[in-house]
Amino acid sequence: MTMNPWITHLMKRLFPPQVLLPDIIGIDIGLTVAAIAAIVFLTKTKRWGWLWREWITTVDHKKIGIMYLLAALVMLFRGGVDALMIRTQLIAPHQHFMSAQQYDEVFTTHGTVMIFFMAMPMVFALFNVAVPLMIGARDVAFPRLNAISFWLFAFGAILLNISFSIGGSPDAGWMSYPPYSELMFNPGVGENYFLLSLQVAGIGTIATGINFLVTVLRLRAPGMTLTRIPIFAWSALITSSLILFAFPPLTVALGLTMLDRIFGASFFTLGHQGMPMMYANLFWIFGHPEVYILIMPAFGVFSEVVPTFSKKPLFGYEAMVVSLLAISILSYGTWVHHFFEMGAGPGVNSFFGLSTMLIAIPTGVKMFNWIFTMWGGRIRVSVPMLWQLGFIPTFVVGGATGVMLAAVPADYQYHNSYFLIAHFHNVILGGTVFGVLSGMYYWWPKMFGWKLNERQGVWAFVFFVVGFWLTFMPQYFLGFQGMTRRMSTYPPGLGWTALNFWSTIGAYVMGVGFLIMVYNIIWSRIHPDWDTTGDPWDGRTMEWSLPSPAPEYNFARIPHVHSRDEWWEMKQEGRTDEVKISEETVHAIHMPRNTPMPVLLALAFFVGSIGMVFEWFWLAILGGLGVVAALTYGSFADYSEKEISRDTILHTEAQLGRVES
Amino acid sequence: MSTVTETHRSAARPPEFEDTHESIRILGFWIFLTTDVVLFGSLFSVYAVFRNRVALGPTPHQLFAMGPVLAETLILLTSTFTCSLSLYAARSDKLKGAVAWLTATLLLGASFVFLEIREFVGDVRAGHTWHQSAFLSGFFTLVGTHGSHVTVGIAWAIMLVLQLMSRGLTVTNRRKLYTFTLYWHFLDIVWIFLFTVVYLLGIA
Amino acid sequence: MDIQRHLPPPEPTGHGDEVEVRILTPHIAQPHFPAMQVTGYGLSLAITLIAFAMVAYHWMGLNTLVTVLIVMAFIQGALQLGIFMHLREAKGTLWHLPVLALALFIGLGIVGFSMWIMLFKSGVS
Amino acid sequence: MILKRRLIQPMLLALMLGLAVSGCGSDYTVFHPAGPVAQSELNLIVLSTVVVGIIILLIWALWAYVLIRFRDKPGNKAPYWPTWRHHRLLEVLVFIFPVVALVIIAIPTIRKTYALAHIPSAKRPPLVIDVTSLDYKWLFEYPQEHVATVNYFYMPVGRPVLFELTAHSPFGAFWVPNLGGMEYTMPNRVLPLWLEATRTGIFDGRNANFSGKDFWRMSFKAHAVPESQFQSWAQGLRQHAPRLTDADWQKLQQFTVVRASSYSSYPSNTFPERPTEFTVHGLYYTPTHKP
Repeated sequence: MTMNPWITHLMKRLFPPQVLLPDIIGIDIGLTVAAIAAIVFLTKTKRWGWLWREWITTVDHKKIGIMYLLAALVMLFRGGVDALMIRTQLIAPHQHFMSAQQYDEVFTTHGTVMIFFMAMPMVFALFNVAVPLMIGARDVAFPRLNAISFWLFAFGAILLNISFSIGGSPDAGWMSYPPYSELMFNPGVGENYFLLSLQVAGIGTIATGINFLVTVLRLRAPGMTLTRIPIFAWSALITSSLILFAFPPLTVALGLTMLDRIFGASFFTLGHQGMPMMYANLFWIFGHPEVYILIMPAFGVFSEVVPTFSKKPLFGYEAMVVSLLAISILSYGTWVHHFFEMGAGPGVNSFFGLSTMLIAIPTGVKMFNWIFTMWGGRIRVSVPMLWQLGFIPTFVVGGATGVMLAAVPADYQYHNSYFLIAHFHNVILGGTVFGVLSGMYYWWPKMFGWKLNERQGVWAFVFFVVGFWLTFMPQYFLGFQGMTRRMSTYPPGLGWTALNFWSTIGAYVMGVGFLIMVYNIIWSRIHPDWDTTGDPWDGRTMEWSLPSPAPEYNFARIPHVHSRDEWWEMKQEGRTDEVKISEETVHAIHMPRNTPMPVLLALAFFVGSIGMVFEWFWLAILGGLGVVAALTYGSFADYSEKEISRDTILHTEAQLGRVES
Repeated sequence: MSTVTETHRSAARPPEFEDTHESIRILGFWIFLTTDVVLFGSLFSVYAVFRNRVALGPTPHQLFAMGPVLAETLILLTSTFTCSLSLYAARSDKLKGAVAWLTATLLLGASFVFLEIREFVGDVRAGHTWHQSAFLSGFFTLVGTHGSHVTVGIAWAIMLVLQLMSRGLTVTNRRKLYTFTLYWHFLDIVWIFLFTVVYLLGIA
Repeated sequence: MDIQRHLPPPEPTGHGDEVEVRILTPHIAQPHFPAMQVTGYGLSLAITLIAFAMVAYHWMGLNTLVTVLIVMAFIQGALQLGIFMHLREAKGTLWHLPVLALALFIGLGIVGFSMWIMLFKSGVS
Repeated sequence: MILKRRLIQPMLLALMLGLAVSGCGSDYTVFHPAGPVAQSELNLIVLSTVVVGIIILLIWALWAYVLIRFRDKPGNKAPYWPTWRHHRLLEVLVFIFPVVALVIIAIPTIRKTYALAHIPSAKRPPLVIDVTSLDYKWLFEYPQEHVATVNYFYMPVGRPVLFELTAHSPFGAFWVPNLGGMEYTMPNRVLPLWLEATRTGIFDGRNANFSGKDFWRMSFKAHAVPESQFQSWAQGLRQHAPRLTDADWQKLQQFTVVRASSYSSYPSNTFPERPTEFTVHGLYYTPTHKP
């Protein structure tokens, strides 16, 4: 009997009214059914061991890349459904498709999921898949750390995503400005979920940054000097360094908010002279480099895709590298443009307005360089190139409106309006998402060994791009009409109705594009178009010299690199046989063993985070002890690596036709 | 084991860098430290901005007692000295010396943490919790983050001592000791700035 | 040996970066007496005590004092980096140097800019 | 060719639709300034739009041209330069081009940023309105006239108004697009913003920063009226409107949406400590706050 009130209390905490809406319960049931089906399937086909050995405990960068990609696609779906719900709500004035509370939750998770759990893993997927292969490495610098990063990301994503059925979603926007995100205005566990999930994923992200920075700096094949690595590897290098210095301020901003909420500190509170604006400051010290963390890899992808499909070397390699470096440095000095309206004064505003505009210069240089790369080439419009061709006209609009936003007094009129919404979707969708999708289609054969169907890919692209323009062009005009972001609905008579209507239609068109893409993937899996050569696009860089998918050890023999587009030069000079091995040249290869430590460590973080979310400190301490235990195990464990013998390598390579006779 | 020692004696390079993979790990650890630089930079910025926001709580002047802080500083400076001697001993292939100096380091670190906790407990007993003002929040968090870093360092040192005693000066253990000294010296640098910016300028 | 060796055999790096970035070549030495360490310890003790004395006995005006103290903190930090942290040791290129420099630049930038922004020099009028 | 049409046509169509369904009617509040601040901001918007528009068109044209000319199709007579990777002059040009465009935008940007931070000295001394954003309502207090209003305010035409903005709630952002751009309202902080109406009218104002579930209803009306009418309005409030008591103030703190209302006086403690230095040329707001 004494247990009863305790259980009631627990149930109330786990299932507050906001998670007991019929649609959420419906989704819960659907997910439960899907999970049971997956478990039954795995048990029936006896694949648990396979799943554990081949995927969950893997430290192979290629497999980790694939897992990142799949997770990112699932999150793209989740964030996309959120977007469609938002647009459905706004299709006409005074709609009550959702309550205001639910709308707040949906736009918050839309932003959070899309930035942190869709775009970031998509980028890491491409890094993992392509970078080691491009620079002639056997793996990343720290394979176990790489697995830790992935699992921290994955559990962070799970943490955020369970919030909508257990405890309640965050509802303070993806920036979560205090004091609205403080306990006084935002009781409940939603904000805790936000803080903890980003914190957990953020640790993994910093680890990834360290990993790829060291990988590109230290694991390049002999002869591959920094002036010879592909631009995508450069973009990985620079993105990593951005991550290193952008994420700690986020860690601090989230951490201090957590101290406020859970441990009663007074950083950003209304009372005790807290200063909420400091959060905005710290958040955007992270937030601005973050958008360049997202866009630089896209620039890198395009710098690979354009030369390949134009049959020409990249125009102005040095300028491309210098502009990447310039963008990365400048991006640390522009964050105030996210709050020109917070009264920092004309001196500060002018400084940051100017620094923001300066970024347009290197970006503009890149745009022209891609066009000049195509100039005098032979452009094949395959799907990866198609995304790039959609990118140029789209991104230039986003970049241009970015310059408009940097004009400080003009920004006083744009800020927080739909003009801003249109702008950043223009750069993030038109830049990052087009970029990573281009990269996905481009490296897909390298990941899986089969190509995605071209025709369906074209259709997916067309729907996506048309939907994109239809969604976001009207939003620029909505901004001029004074419509502000995050309004859960709006009254009629302000002239907003027609534009909102078209915007919603566009969003659905984009949704169709995404469905076609999913269909494309599934159809191509069932009817695989095998890539037997390893070089389906007539590529230029080292990853195309390998079979698709690359064997576990990547390179049977680490190549010696002599020029920038090494594989292309080899093909031109008829030296492609150099990649073949013979009995004399092959050596045994040592590779790290799989280990369950990463997933267990991330699990411990997850358990501890749940404890923090619900303020069950015993559980948080338990999770913390788990983290310590996993780390201790990791420190004392004997990581003797496994050896892949000469015979195995010879056998594998012979099957791929890569042994000299 | 023995081959490593011999190559070390003849080579110009210290043993931590002989092995390619271990040298890569040292680079990775350096990079990790640079992220910590920015982390502490952010916390310092919070403290600097919040310094005058004392609300009804004490000002820095009223809060700080310099005696214990000076003691903490001297202890930490000594500990980084013993820490560097531990690496020196390891490089001279003196396992016992390395372990002894490392133990001294972790004991000094523990006494530092003890003094700091005592200071905090005293403040809280006097009613100056971090709830009281933004300044106190910034102060406790900045100093506390450093303190928790030191605590992690102590746990790490304990494990390192155990590994050194059980496995000796292997290539891996040399690298671990090297990265540990990097970490410890880095914490000392952070403390120097804490001591200056928080305490000295607080009572100046 | 309990370490991984899935990397190419340790031939002298092979990237040619030493040639590219001459300033980032490592320098390594292990003397017979830890003279550097002892000197560093002595110096840091001295600087700390002087700084403390300056505050305790009010040797100068507040503004000068702040500047001097911060300069002294930087000197002491540099001492630690140079003497204890073996800043110029590495294999291949000293890649941690540019990264560290960038981190210091950004860390100081965060402190400086945040203070500037939070001054709220909102002239109106 | 087919592909290109697939790409471009829908894009143009979408653009034209966007323009066609709306036109440039009076709903475009930003395009219909009613005062010098909004006018000056609009001028900058137009200038920057034109400059970046030229760049956009140039890149689109280049892109389309390259795409058509250098397609990999049989019988394409366009030159093929498989090794062309440098052109010094071109690389300098693509660098200089954006620099020039940015200079054109940057110079007026900085001048206006400084100009808008001060009320021009030739103007009459400003009317001061203290604005507090509360949860889902706006409180306007007139320290000179000693009256207060909720969710609407009157301002005289032709006289600058100094809004002193603060919040007793999460961040808000005070925005009247017809009069000029926005400024955040923040707890523990008073921020200044000056606006002026040069024609009479009733303008929509809105909270532009998300602050809770009913934030979308936080709109207010700004009435710009001739000076004489403004004075008589204030006079009328002082004589006929109820007082804003402490109890009323407490009531305003609750999470509610209320209708517009007026008060003949208000308690002295509703607004944070007033900035003390006040000069026409440089009002520097020192951080002020009550513990």
